[in-house]
Amino acid sequence: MPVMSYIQAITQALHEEMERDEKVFVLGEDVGVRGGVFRATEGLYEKFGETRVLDTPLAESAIAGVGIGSAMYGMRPVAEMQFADFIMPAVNQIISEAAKIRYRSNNDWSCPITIRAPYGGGVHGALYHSQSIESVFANQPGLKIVMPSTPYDVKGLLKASIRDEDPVLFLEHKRAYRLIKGEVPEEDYTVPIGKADVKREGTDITVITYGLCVHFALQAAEKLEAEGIDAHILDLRTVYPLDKEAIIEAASKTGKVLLITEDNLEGSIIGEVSAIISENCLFDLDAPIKRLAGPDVPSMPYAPPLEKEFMINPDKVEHAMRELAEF
Amino acid sequence: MPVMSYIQAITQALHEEMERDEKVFVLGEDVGVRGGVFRATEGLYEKFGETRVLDTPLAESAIAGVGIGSAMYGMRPVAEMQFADFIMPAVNQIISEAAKIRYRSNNDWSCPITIRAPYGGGVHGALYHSQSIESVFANQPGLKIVMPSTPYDVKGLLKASIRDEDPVLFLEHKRAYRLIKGEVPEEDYTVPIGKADVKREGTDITVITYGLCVHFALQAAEKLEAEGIDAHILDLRTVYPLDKEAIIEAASKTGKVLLITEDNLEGSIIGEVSAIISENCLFDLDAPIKRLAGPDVPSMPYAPPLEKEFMINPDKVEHAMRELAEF
Amino acid sequence: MVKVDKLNKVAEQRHGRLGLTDEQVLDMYRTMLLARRIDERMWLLNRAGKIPFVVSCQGQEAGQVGASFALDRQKDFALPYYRDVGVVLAFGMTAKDLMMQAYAKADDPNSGGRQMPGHFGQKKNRIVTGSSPVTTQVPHAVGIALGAKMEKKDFVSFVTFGEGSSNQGDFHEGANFAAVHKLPVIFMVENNQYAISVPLSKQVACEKISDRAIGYGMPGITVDGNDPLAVYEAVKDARKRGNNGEGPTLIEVISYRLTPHSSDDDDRSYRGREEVEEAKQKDGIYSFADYLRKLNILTEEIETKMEKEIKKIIDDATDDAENAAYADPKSIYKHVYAE
Amino acid sequence: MVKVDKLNKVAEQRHGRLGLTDEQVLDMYRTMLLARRIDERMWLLNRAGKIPFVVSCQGQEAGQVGASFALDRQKDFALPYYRDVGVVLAFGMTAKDLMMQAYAKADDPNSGGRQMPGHFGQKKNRIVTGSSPVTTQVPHAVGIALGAKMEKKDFVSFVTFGEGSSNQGDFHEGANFAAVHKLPVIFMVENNQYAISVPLSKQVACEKISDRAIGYGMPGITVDGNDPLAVYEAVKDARKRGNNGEGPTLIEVISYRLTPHSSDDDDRSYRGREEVEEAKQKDGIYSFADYLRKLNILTEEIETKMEKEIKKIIDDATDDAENAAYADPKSIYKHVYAE
Ligand SMILES: Cc1ncc(C[n+]2csc(CCOP(=O)(O)OP(=O)(O)O)c2C)c(N)n1
Ligand SMILES: Cc1ncc(C[n+]2csc(CCOP(=O)(O)OP(=O)(O)O)c2C)c(N)n1
Ligand SMILES: [Mg+2]
Ligand SMILES: [Mg+2]
Repeated sequence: MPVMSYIQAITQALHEEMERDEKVFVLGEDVGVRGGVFRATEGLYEKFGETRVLDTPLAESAIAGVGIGSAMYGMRPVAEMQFADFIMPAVNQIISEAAKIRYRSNNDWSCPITIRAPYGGGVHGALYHSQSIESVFANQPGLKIVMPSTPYDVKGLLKASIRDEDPVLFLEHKRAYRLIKGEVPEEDYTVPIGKADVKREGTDITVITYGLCVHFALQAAEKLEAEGIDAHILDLRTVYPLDKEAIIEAASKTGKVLLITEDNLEGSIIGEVSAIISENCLFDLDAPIKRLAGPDVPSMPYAPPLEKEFMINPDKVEHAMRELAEF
Repeated sequence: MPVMSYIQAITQALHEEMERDEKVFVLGEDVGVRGGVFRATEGLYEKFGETRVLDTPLAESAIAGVGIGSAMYGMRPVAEMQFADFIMPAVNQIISEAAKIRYRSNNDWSCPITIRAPYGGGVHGALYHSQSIESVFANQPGLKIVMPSTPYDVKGLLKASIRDEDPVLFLEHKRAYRLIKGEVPEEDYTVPIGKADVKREGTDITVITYGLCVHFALQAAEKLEAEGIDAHILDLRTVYPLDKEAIIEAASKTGKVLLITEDNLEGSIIGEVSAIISENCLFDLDAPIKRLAGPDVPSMPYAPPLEKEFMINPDKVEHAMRELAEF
Repeated sequence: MVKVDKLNKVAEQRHGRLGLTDEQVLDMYRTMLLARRIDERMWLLNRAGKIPFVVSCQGQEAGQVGASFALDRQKDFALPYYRDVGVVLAFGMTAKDLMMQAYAKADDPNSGGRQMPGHFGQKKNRIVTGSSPVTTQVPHAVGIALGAKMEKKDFVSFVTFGEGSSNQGDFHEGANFAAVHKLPVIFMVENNQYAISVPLSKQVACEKISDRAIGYGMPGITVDGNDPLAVYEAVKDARKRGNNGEGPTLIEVISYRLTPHSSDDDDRSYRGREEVEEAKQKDGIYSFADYLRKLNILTEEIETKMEKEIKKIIDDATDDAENAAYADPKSIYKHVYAE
Repeated sequence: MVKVDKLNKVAEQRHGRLGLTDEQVLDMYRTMLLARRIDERMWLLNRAGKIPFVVSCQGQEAGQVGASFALDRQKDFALPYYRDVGVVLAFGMTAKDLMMQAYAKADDPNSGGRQMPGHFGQKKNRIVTGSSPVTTQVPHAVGIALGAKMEKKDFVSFVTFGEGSSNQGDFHEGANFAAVHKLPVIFMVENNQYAISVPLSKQVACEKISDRAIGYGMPGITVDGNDPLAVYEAVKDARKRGNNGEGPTLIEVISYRLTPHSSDDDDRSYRGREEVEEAKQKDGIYSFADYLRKLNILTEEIETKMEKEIKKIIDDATDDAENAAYADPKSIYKHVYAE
């Protein structure tokens, strides 16, 4: 299988979906001639032309709203928010509109839009180019939120999102773009939205996380193996709605659970994961449900030592995993 | 002590704060001559004139954003969102701006704004006049979210919010406006933001909730008392940042915890409450942490029987409390 | 006789010149009247405690119907706002549909009783589902027009909203997007002078809402909303431009909100009765009836019959809706996602 | 000699007529040049791997400085956007402050190293803290002007943003609010023809961004951003109107972004070199220098001295910043709320 980077998997998925279905199109700021500020849409403009790869005015509510309108009409828009931090002006369109169109019309209308946005820190992007924004949207029935960690999942989930009959917020970890590489099959495939994935089987402790932190946990698990600590790692992949069965199964398996997010701790989606566990398998637990997250400060600062203090990294993860194992 | 309604406590708090400090002013849609669509600002226009009681154009991002600018300058704006559901166009101003101004400027600037919004269901308001919107904002360090349940708390917390040096989202349960009455002292007082309050002492089960559901729980507790079930009821009052100590204390006290919110279950703020409990006092628990919430559908429908199916009510609460006590 | 004939000719030139037959203008009038009578009935039902909520079209029917008749109602997409009873009737919604909505019954085609009255949507008639937060439909209309452009279809999308709502960011962003991409959208502002209690002078400082068009590089026009033919003409022109690839148009239609904002409002606290009475004198339904009467298109006989028919339709619709079932409470768990 | 004198007089009338002394225009030039030289140094430092990021003012200094000098820099509030090095220097920020910011050191007055370069804020100079999401500062400026009106103070608030950013809803909502309430705000669009890679023609379809003013009922004017005196005059007029209770003004300043969008951008993929070269010929710094030279206000001697002084200031600032400390990592937990 060919090996490619996380961002290449995105570009390829877009390319193939646009070839497969001419209702699929891309819109956003600088997605055309420039191929996106991260180059996620590179080559699409040249291949599919400016009617299917639209450079929009600088207006996120319109990017979402026009996308939503086109989706109601029957197109398959893939809207790009240049940075997830800049999705905020589009919240009304996403929460009040996209998420509620099917429900409010009693299934008469629907809104199959995919909204892509690069999120996450560790790129010296400071407060407004580093945020995790999923929790703003992770309480909106009608919406799905996908946050893949590997190129394989990226490609399969992006295709599934584009083909999905409902709105999907597809969040890409921007630090993973070029850092994370992996095997991706040549043939067409999708990965089901709503299903978590065991990224490592283990028996001593359970780590539940998503995005870049999956890789931190996998690295830490390698190290801890030498110490005789065998970690079970569940990658949520879809953070809304959560895969309850998979969470309960993973938590029950070892009885010791560590939840990790790069987001600020309080109100992050791992609170919900914790609640699911203690509602459903409390008596299987041998230790308090531990959480590792960013601190409760607005977002990570720019200065490198300050950013480092904020960001989750393999060392912090390893430390937390060892502590839990030793509980 | 005089008895007044929940909404009268709001009007009185606004009135007194405007009298106390001439930097305090009110802005929003129809807050002037009309006195607000719910009459929360009744009489203020007549008393303080149109420069301090501003009818704004129909534009929530500007209501928030202009308020924020005036707060940075040194005023004490109290901005009204006509319905909490319509706060969505202002999310960017609230999350990207208000919440981050102090932090991003390293304490050079600050933003003492209060944003009031009526939320909650049970008023035949359908999808867009019934929502609980706190979870959209309950992951934003720099912001505080207050959701009082009684006229006493309303008045004391609204005054505290206006006097607070940081942005406060003040959410008022619109069904409580005229339904809930209570004693309110004549003299000036505040209630501290960030502190939960035990609304009933008990020994058998702990109920943690906020807003209108506090009253449902109190009613149910009365009934259950006859059956020998003694409920401890904690009113969160501030849902962000949460009062961890009070939560841990209340949960530990009985070892059986029921969390209630009117919001959709998944991703609601009670998930965080649950996570705090199982992180800090898991071994004090005698039962799984139970949650009672609205179903995971976009919001409550308009037709009365459908709305009823969605809404939390005293019966549902009583049932859940009994079930937990019997665990 | 000669005199009448002459008058007839002079007057006829107005709708005839616009390419409208006598039958069509009578149909326009009937649709306006139906909208008004339904609305009036809603208030009665509300005051009788039968339905919890009404939000009115009264005073805006002429503009709504004039505009709709200028569209291709077999092709074009309508994105109405909550007052557009005239638009949705013209696009094929029935009195019964509207009563089902008012009573929030399962057979409400808009939402099956999930949404409040005035939240229209009916796919078979290309009436696009709407919500409560104002102006969100503006970018949707642009997106639908983008679909037309991408798929090389010759429909336009027609979106309406109040003048107060034209101050929302979504109006600006949507209008600009449509203009840059030259999309076939007709933006129609129904300027009824109030946003709930806020008069026009506290909403905007511009002379005309249509003055905003130049800032997007599109034509802007202001027309009398009590004159359905003037609105018809403006929308017809705009539709032609849209179809020709010349992009969007902003049309401001001046009217007056004859009722309180909704059944929950009391407008006496913020506007004088004289002002309302004065506006009632200019009611487009009456002046259009006059026009048709002068042309002998609307005879006494036709009028009586029309009123009777409309009454019967509304009576039947009301009965049907009153006797219809609510949706099953358990149905609230349905249609969150595709099933 | 006579010839020179004549030229001198004719030319002098320009700034003299505007009430500017020779000293003041020289100060304007010095500020423009300082902004440019700082920016150039930033790029060198970036390419040398010393600082991670630059976002440039190059091509916009003339407009920025011309505007700032028309304000009362002891009273007025500035809400600059990320390119406004010229504005913040004029308002009292120093080269050292800017270097501290570029190096993200604890002594950065804007944010103590928390924010990226170009995110200005310094309360003592009434430079209001800004963020990355564009255009959010527009309603803030309106709110500050509301403060002026409520407290009967005679300052104005001055806010800038790119032409691309004028397509955000916050521009529309803020402008309309200011106009309705007749607030002393100066909205200055720095139209540099690009929003990252998107050329003006794909951002808007209007002829001038200032055409948007009429839709808010405020004056709108377009001026040459390479001519600091023209911008000075426009802002001076706008300030007078604001102070007189006549409300806000929209000023569009036409310039060209001479550098790529930022140090992370490569503009060769979306615009030709000839276009950039052509724009460089019109650089306002050079033409203003010419003007001052012709008037003998800028002599060779002054120029040499000025460049030398500026170089020294920047060298020192760079050294200071390079040797300064980062904030304590544990400081990230501070200032979330008032302490
Ligand atoms: C975003 C948003 N804010 C507030 C409201 C509450 N609201 C409903 S209608 C209305 C006034 C609308 O005025 P206008 O646009 O002029 O329409 P009209 O009702 O006059 O036809 C307001 C403030 C809303 N529905 N949506
Ligand atoms: C809300 C938001 N969306 C996207 C961005 C990313 N972004 C930064 S600058 C920029 C272009 C701005 O163009 P313009 O307003 O013309 O200013 P210029 O950079 O040309 O001076 C974009 C898209 C942002 N900062 N904020
Ligand atoms: Mg109106
Ligand atoms: Mg630009």
